[in-house]
Amino acid sequence: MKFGVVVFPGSNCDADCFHAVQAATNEPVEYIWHKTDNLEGFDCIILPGGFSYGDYLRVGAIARFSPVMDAVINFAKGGGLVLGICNGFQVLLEAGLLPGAMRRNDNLQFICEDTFLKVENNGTPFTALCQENQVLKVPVAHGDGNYYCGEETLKELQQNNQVVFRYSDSTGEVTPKTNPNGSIDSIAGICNKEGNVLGMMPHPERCAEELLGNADGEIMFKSILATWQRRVR
Amino acid sequence: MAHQNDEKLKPGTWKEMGLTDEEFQKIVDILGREPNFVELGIFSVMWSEHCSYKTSRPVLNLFPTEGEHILQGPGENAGIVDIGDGQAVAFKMESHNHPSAIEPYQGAATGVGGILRDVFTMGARPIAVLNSLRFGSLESARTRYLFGGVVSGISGYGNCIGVPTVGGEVFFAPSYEENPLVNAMCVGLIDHQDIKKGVASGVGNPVMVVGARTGRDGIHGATFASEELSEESADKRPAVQVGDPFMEKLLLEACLEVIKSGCVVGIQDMGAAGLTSSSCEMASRAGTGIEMDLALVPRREKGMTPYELMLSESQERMLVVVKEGTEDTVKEIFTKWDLEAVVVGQVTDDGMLRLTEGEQVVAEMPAQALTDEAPVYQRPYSEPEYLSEARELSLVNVPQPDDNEKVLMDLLAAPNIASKEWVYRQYDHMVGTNTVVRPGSDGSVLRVKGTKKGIALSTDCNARYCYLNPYEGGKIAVAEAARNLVCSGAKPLAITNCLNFGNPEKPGVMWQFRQAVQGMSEACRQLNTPVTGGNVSFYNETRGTAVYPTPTVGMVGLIEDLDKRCTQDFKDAGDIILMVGETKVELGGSEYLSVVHGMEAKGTPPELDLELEQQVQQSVLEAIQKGLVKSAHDCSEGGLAVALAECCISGGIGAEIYSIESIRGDALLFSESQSRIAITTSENNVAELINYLTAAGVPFTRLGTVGGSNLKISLLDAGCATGRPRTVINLPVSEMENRWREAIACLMK
Amino acid sequence: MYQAKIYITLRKSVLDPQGSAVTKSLHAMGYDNVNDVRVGRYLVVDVDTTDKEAAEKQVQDMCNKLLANPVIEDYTFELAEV
Amino acid sequence: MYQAKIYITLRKSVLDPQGSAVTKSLHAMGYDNVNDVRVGRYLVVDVDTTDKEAAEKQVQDMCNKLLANPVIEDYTFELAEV
Ligand SMILES: Nc1ncnc2c1ncn2[C@@H]1O[C@H](COP(=O)(O)OP(=O)(O)O)[C@@H](O)[C@H]1O
Ligand SMILES: [Mg+2]
Repeated sequence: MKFGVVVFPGSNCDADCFHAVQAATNEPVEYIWHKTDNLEGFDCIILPGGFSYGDYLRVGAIARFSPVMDAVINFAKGGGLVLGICNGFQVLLEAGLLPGAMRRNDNLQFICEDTFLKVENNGTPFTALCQENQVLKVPVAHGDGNYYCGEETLKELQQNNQVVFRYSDSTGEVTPKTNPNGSIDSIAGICNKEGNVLGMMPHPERCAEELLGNADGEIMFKSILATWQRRVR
Repeated sequence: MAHQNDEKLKPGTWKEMGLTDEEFQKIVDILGREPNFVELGIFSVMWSEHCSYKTSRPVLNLFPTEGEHILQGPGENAGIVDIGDGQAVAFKMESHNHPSAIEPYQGAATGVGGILRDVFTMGARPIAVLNSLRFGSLESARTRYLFGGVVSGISGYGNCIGVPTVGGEVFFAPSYEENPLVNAMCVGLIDHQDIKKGVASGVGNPVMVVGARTGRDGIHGATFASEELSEESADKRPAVQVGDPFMEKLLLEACLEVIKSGCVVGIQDMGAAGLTSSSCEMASRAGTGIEMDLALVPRREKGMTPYELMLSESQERMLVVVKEGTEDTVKEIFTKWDLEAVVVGQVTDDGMLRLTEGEQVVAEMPAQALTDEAPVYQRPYSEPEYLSEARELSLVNVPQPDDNEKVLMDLLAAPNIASKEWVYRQYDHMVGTNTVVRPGSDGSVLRVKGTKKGIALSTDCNARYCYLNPYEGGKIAVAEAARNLVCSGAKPLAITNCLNFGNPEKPGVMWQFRQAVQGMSEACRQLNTPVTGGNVSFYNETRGTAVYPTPTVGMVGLIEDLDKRCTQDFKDAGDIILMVGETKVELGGSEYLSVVHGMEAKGTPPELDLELEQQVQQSVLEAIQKGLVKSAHDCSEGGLAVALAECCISGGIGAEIYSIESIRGDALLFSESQSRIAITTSENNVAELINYLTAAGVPFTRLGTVGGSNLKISLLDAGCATGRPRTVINLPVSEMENRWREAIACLMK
Repeated sequence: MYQAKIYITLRKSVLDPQGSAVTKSLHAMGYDNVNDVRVGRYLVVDVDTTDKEAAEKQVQDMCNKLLANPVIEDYTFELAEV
Repeated sequence: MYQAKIYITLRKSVLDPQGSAVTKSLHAMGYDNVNDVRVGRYLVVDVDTTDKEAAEKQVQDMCNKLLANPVIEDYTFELAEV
């Protein structure tokens, strides 16, 4: 299986994703320059974290117009696996591949710390190896992770099981106190209806090795590989 | 080429630019004529204290700068130490105090930007940023504004670039009320063969300006009496620069790529005095000259004069000398990153910095004179008057508290001791996925991918001690930084520093400066951690009074095998707690005196016996490497009781401590005696550890056991060790944790 | 040439974290009589054309595509010949 | 009650990284005829008073003290009775 990590000007978790995918799956990974418009040969595209175009104007807004994004949209429409992490999630929202938008964190500060994620849907290609309601410890690092969507969209997300992660405590309980940034319905990650596009604010690539004190994030990359292997077979 | 037909300088112009009559005469002697306005401006910035170190240089010569690991000492944009396997670490610290006092967000942000450039200009990839901050009391709204702004500026810039901010320190004291200190340190990783220097070698090689366009930012001295600078133009010149971290991220990637390409001969960032200092320093280091056509410099605004172009401090720019014929390759790389790279001149053989505007020469002067012939001043110094009174302290008048639990809780909630999570939570301290030990421990540790190695980092300075005794304080700053690294299992390698002082024209300040540097030098010699560079920031004053002398130390250490790293948190119930070192009645300058008795910076600070310090550090490091130590934490502000509480809080477990009351109880608990490290070991290893420490000849005491959910401290009468212990502290760890963790957040609400 | 002044605000129904923070700060400073501060963006864009209608159409386009996010934001703008 | 619309912009010669990024992006999208985009902030504040002069004075105060950063920003505002 071949992974691709998109590099926008200002991406800064590209190398981290590259490293984590390799460490977790041992599969080939390549960087994809934002000016590319051809994604042939890739099986999973990762939009990494960072500050694409400085996140000027609005997070993810300018990156959405990179040449590579048209290709990513086509790739996603064709059923390809797309994972957007942090800034990558923000770009997916701006590109309309996922519904909703991001606001500043409700305390107006950048927040970098460990959070606990309750896996609300282990039926996606990205969470396939997770147990039902499993809790993962995954750090966040963002200033604009306060997810918002209209009431109807929210209802739809809930009904279609598109809420994949919620911020919880270590036992999986979701309360206002466990919500670090004010996100509506404590949403930390969502997928599209088809389930092949996932966006999440927390950083699984930052916790995919024991040396870093936490390998909980590994399971996501392994899930992607397992799903792909099942599909190919 | 025609020389610009310059009008004669108005008398006194040089004074307004900060040059003395003697300095002006020296310039006339060097040139053999009067300088024109542009030349005078260039001399004035290059000969300013900031660029020339004319006051501090003779004192800085005291620092030891050589050692087996040192690949690059002071004099370049950053120092470099060897970490084996052909790899090295480049690092440097710098101040941005005055800009941060005017505009905390942008001041701090551009401080981070500048120090990052110092490191990647050497060819190193930045892997960590640290910061050392000083503010007035958090009770004041102005301090809260400055503190909040500085932290978000550091976070705004560093997070965007994607270099983790992994540690630092924050200290609050009234002395910094109007003059906060913002020191930033950057650490980069580099392979030996990639090291680049700021040299303009190779006559005929093209000189390129890359990165951001030049604007009218930060050109100092708004009141020049000249035709070229009317009031109107002063209005156009903002005093504060705005940072563009996105531009810097592109510049970082492009510069590293262009250095790898082999096209680069020399490269230097444009920091203070922008194009001026970068060009003449590069020429001077190489013994060459540089000729630039200023008309070619890309600019943000129309109508900029040569003077403005040369003195602008616009951020995110670099000067690069490339091999002749590689210009197009270089341009291609910068274009790939959406950046401009423009050839503006070339290296010459005549040693002159020659500036033209088209065909017209607008300035011409020997490059070496600008950098090396700056005047040097031996300023008078004498012990300041405040000292004798400040040092006066009779402990008889310091009543021992009845309620030690309350004292401990108050200390844990004191901003100088309380958790700094409110700060580092705003910093992305994990990006790069190398942060093995995050902020919150003694030293931060980064792994070196592809090896077993780790790099440990710490910044330290207790300025209260320096105020009361700058010599001891200087020693302690170095020793504490090293101790912090040792606690994480690292061997200290070298330091950088940032020397923040008041007005050096005052003999008292000059005395503090000399004493502190002497103390630091001695500690560096003893601990074998040479100085690889640093920065001096004078004129830090609040209402005419100097801030506490604050010689901040930034230290780098190496862990050969990350499996043998160590952290401060207590690990398992039943582990035995020992303290290496000795506690003495040393309450002078302590946090305890300040918080509990309202005596801010009174008495004599703790003394540091450098030989004992080295012994303690060496034995603890060896014990860690032998696998005999499960946790290690140095005792600093707040003394033993606070250190133990911190070990409990970070481990989420309690401890039971017995200690013989050989000295007064409050000193036992809160004295800040140096050279002490609290360590734990498993029951199984305790005998071996004790044997080892005994053989090493270091003083130590067995304190107690890890376990339970409370920190319980009991004292035994010195006379009859068999008597009944008196429990003076018995506090739930969770309660201590809440106070400690929430204190700063509460004050900032 | 036309200059467009563009005002972008969060929709009324969307909670505005910045606005709430500013309101709180103003209250803390003693300005009790202010309420419901909304914080938005203000852009000034020069459009090089002599045709006002074309300018209008273009600004609208740029807002819809890039400058504003229709999911949470509203915009208005003014055009003036310069 | 008065409503103040406050426009805060970076001073003319202060670097505007956001503006440059937006300009570049608009160019990349084919809007070649736009230039020099400046990005500022736009605040809407309701001030509960019936006295226009008092409202004016208060908004000015609030801008100087909190809403604008006088070191690098300029502001203007409009007041309307609502
Ligand atoms: N300004 C800061 N930025 C980042 N981390 C900080 C800052 N201030 C303190 N810290 C972190 O908080 C922890 C405690 O700091 P400090 O009390 O100064 O430790 P020590 O006394 O061991 O030197 C350290 O890990 C330090 O890196
Ligand atoms: Mg300390």
